[in-house]
Parts: sequence; C-alpha cells; structure tokens
Amino acid sequence: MSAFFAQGGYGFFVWSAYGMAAIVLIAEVMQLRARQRALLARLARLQRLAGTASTDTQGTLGAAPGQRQAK
Amino acid sequence: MALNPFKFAAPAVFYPLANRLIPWFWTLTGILLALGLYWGFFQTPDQLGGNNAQKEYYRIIFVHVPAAWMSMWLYVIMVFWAAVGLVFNTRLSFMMANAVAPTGAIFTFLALWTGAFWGRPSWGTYWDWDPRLTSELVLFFLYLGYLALHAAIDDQRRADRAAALLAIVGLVIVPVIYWSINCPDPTQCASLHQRSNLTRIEGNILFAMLTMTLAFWMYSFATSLMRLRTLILEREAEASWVQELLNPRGGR
Amino acid sequence: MWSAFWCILQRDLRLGLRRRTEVLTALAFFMIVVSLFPLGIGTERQTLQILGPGVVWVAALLASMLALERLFAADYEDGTLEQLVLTPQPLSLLVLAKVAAHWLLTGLPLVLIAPLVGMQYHLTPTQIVIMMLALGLGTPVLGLIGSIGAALTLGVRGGGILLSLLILPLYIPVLVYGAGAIEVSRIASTDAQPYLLLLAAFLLTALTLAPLAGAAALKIALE
Amino acid sequence: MLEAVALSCRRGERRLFQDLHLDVQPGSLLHVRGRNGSGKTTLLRTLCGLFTPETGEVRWRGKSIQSLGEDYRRELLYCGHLLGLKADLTAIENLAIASTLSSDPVRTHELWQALERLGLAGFEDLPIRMLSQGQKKRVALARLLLSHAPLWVLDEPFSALDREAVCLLEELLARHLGQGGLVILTTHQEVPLTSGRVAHLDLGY
Repeated sequence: MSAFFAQGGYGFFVWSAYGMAAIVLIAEVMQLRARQRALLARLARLQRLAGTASTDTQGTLGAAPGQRQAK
Repeated sequence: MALNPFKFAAPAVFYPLANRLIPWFWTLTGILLALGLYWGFFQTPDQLGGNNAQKEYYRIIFVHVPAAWMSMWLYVIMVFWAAVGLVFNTRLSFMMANAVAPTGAIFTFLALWTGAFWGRPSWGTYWDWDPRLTSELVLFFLYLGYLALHAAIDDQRRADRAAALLAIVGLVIVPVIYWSINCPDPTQCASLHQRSNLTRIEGNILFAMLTMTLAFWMYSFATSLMRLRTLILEREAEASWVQELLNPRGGR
Repeated sequence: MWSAFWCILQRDLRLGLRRRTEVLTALAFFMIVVSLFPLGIGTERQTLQILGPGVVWVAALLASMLALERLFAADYEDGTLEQLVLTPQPLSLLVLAKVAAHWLLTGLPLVLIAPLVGMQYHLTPTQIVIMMLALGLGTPVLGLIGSIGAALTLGVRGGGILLSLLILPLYIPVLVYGAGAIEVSRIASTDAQPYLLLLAAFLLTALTLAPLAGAAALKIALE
Repeated sequence: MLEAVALSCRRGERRLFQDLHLDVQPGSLLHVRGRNGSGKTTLLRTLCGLFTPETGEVRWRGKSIQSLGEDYRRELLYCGHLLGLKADLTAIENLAIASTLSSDPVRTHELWQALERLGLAGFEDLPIRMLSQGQKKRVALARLLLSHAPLWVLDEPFSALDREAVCLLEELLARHLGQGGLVILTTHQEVPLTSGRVAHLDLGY
C-alpha cells in the first residue's frame, strides 16, 4: 500500500492534485445541499406564518387573497 | 404569443423531473469515479510515453484533462442556454445557464491547479506561459466575469440577459484569444504544437481517462440540476405550485 | 440616417469639449502609468527598450478602460439614452457614433502622445512610428469592445471594477499583436507589417459586430 | 390602432399585471391610474418597446411593434420621468438634436417659436442646468409641440408644472387628440379635456 501513496516519490504532487479535486468537488456538493435545505426551511416557515396568520388575524403575509378564503 | 414550444420549459414541470434525475446522476458519478480511479491507479503502467517518459506523476492526467475538457464544454453549454434564453425569452433557459456557470468555473480552477502540480515535476515550474495554460486562465476570467456581472445586477431579469450577452460575446472572441496566445508571431505561426492526440496514449490509461471524463460529465449534470432546482425554488417562491409542493396535504 | 450619426458625433464632441476634465484625465492617467514603470523596474536603456512596447499597450488598455465607464453613464442618468433607443434610427449606428466621438476624445490623444512615451523608453524612431500606427488601429478596437462592457454594466454598483474584469480578457488579442508590432519593428519596420494587418482586421470586425452587440446590451440595460 | 394582447409583465419576482388587454383608438386618451409600484411606468415602457413583456404582445396598426421596429418608433414620442435633456447643452441645441434624430427635421426658427410659446423667451440659449425644474419640464414639453408623431406616451407629464403650464399642456393634448392623435399618460390629478374621449385603466387593484 505504501508504494501506492509514494507514487514513485511524486506522491506530493499527485495527492495535492487529487486532494484539491476532492476538496473542491465535495465542497461544491455540500454547499448546494445546504443551500437547498436552507431554502426549503425558509419557504416552509413562510408557509406556516402565512397559514397561522390567516386563521386568527386578517393580516396578509404574501399569501394570495384567493387562497385565504379557500380555508 | 403561442404557449412555449417545449413543454419542459415551465419551471413547475421541470422541478419534479430534476428531482427524479438527480439521484440517478449521482449513482452514475459514483460508479464511474470508482472505476476510473481504480483503473487509473492499479491497471496502468508506472510511466507514460516512450523516450523521456513521465514517471508516476502522469497520473494527475486522470483529473487534469477531464477537468480542462469539462471547463470548455460547460462554457459552451452555458452560452447555448444563454442564447436560447435571449432568443425565446424563457426564464428557465437563463436559470440553466446560471446553474452550469459555477461548476464550469470550478472545473477551470481545478484544471489550472492540477496543471500546475503536473507542470512542476514534468516542466520544473508550477506555472509556464504555455498557450494551453494561459487560455485556461483566460477562460477562468471569462467565467469570473459572467458570475460577477450576474451577481452585480440586482434585477434578476436584466442580470440574466446581460450575463447571457457577455457569455456570447466571450465565446465569439475566445478562439481569437486562443489563437493570439498560441501564435503571437503571425509570420511563422507555430502550429498548435503538442497536439495531444489521444491515439498514441496507452490503452489502459486512455480507458481510465475517458471513464473519469464520463464521471465528470455525470457530476456536472448532477450539480447543475441541483443548483437549477434551488434556483427554480428561489425564483418561483410565490408561485402556487411551490405552496402545494411544500405541504403535499394541500393546506389545512 | 448618416445625419443622425453625424448629429450624435457632433453632440458628444461638443459635450466632451465643454467638460474637458474627462478628456484630460484619461490622457494624464496614461502618462502617469507609463512614467511610473521606469521608477519601478530601473531606468537603464536595455530593460526599458524591452519593456517599452508592453508597458505602453497595457497603459493604453487601462486608460481606455477608465474612460469607457462614462461612455453611456451620462446619457443613462439624464434620460437621453432612452430617447436615443426610441429614435427611428438604427441603434447600432448611434452606438457607433458615440464610440467614434469617445475615441476622438480619449483614443486619439493617446496616439498623438506616443512619441513622448517612445522617447521615455529610448525606442527607435521607426518603433515610434509603428507604435503610433498600432495604437491608431488598436485603440478604436478597445473602444468598440469596451462599449459592450460599458453598456452591460450601466448603472450597476461597482461598475468600473466590474467593467475591467469583464472586458480586459477580451483585449488580449489587441495587446498581443499591438505590443508585438512595436517589439519586432526595432530592426526593420517592414517586419511589423503582418501585425498591423491583423490589427486592421480586428478593427474591421469590431466595427461591424461590436455596435450590434452594444445596441443589444443597451436594450437589456434599459429594461 | 394601438392594442395590447394578453400582456403580462414581471418586475423582479413580483408579477405586476397579467392578461392585460388594451385597444386605444385615434383621438382618444388613455389615463393609466394606480398606486405607486403598481406597474404604471412598466406598462408605458412596454408599450414603447423599452421593456419586453413576459407574455403577450403590443401591436400598432395591427402589426407587432417588434417587427415594425423603426417604423413604430417614427410614430412614437415618449416622455419619461427623466427629461432626456443634456444639462450642458442649451435648450435650442437639445431640441435641434431631438428633431434631427426624429427624422422629420424642423427649421431653427420653429424651435425658437416653440420655446417662446412655452414661456421660455430669453432662456433659449442658456445651458439647461441653469434652468429651474419647471422650466426644464417646459423644454421637454416643447418636443410635443414640434413632434408630428401620432402616438404620445407621457409619464407624469403634469408633475413640476405651474398653473399656466398645466393649461398649456391640456391645450396641446386637446389639439393633438383633435387631429386624430393618441395619448397614453399617467398622472395623479384629473385630466379635464375639451376634445377627444378619455378612457381609464386601473392597475394593481
């Protein structure tokens, strides 16, 4: 196995290249997933706010008027 | 005006489709990546090329070349969607272009980084004004220009169209840039030396590299679709189909 | 149609001459940048002669870049740009007129001041003549391509820096062959001929395509 | 003469109006009303071709304004919030440039007459930046006097005008409508018109 890591003495170069590749690609994926999850959470919260606001008070929080009467 | 010609152009229809496709692309990426890396590291000789053969460090080729190819392909795809957006005035096409751009920029950076780390052992320096590296650097600036212009303009619609036009202008001028870098002295224009033709490379290495390229393609599809999914949600937040999507029970 | 071209050209020249500061700042900037380099890299003849062409062209690029930001901005702020778009004239022709006026005010002075710079860098007389020719052919191309960027970044925060990030990469061909022309003409001016022909080719292509892209960019910016 | 078919426009993420239909006949004035931010200016700019609608189409004499291009712009005069005057140029220079660009050039003495009629005698050859806001607006309105375009699209033409200028503008509008012209304007005050039909369009309710 150690020969694999040594790569004929050029391990530093090979693994810096592959290491950066791994870091960058994984970082991109993590960022994308986090962004999607944060967005869904925000939309769900807005949804709940719009939902509760319509039952007790008549304030509108972005929910389309038509939707409110549909309750 | 007639309804949009292609049915999938409506974000509401495209969103569930993207949801279904993304897992498939991830599995494909995983399989191809594993196969490519295994083959590249364990089924290939320890050096590349005949006379002054490159030692094991040539294995960086499995990341460098696919990344460089992807950086160029994704720019072309970005410009394609930008042009479609400008011609058909469909918002989804602009979102497609925005979804692809960051991944393209990342691959360009990766190509430059891995190129530098490959250059050090084989040429002796991390950076050399070799025409290919310089063109890759210019491509990186074009990506940055696209992303910066899109981010700088507040109005989403104008940002899409302005960045799209910049990408198209960039694509028109890129060949001239590539050519002017490659042969700065027009009298004896050095042919594009070191035409890397694939046939001379040893079979196993070639197979590993192509597998890695396919893996990067699948990766690009997966990340672009994920980013596209988020962009659609961000821009269609008020749309009714998003409300149903959030609570499938359909309100109280 | 050409009366409209001439009318806009005249208007912008008149405006430019009434506000001389904008014209002189681009020229002063060019001179300062060019004069700074010898202080940085040492003043013996040999290095200056080698670096001269490159420095002159990079300074020309930066000077034209700075002047470009104001190309459409003034008209955008007082509403005349809207009126230009709504005239029954082809917009690309009006963009061409504005770029021509802009070049006469900022590009041409660079060409005329080139001999001074040539002396600063101990360039041979033939090199100075070739430099003026190359700058004469190259600076309009800088203005034409730059006008697309100026239109795209109209009214955008941080437009100046953004403009240079967008447009400088597109200037590379002009820089490569512009500097190459001066460099190679140290011995015989005939060697520079292919370079100048290429610059002329860039100019013709830019003259036909850039105004169209500029007009499209303006329409996008005005939405 | 000027129709809008199933027009819908979106500013950023907000949809301003949807499926809007319009048909303005010669000799009539369309008064567009609505709260701030209801899309009045966007509608006017869409009708001029400055803003591309998300769906729907604007037609002039039955043909889409995109295909007409210059022909449509020859018959259109737009006065937006910004006056479209160069501060460093004089009123006469500004009007001369506007008339040469509008491809039906006017002789210079007509320019002087127009400015005089708008009460700007003596201010004709001063740079615009030296005039008051009201005077600048009158210079912009001088273009109405000089233009032969049948379609006028005016965004808040009455703003910053004094009593006398308002009457003058109303007279101009009446004369234009009398000659079979069309006017589309937005204003926050009522438009007492002597001739021509007035239609109203309410946005954002």
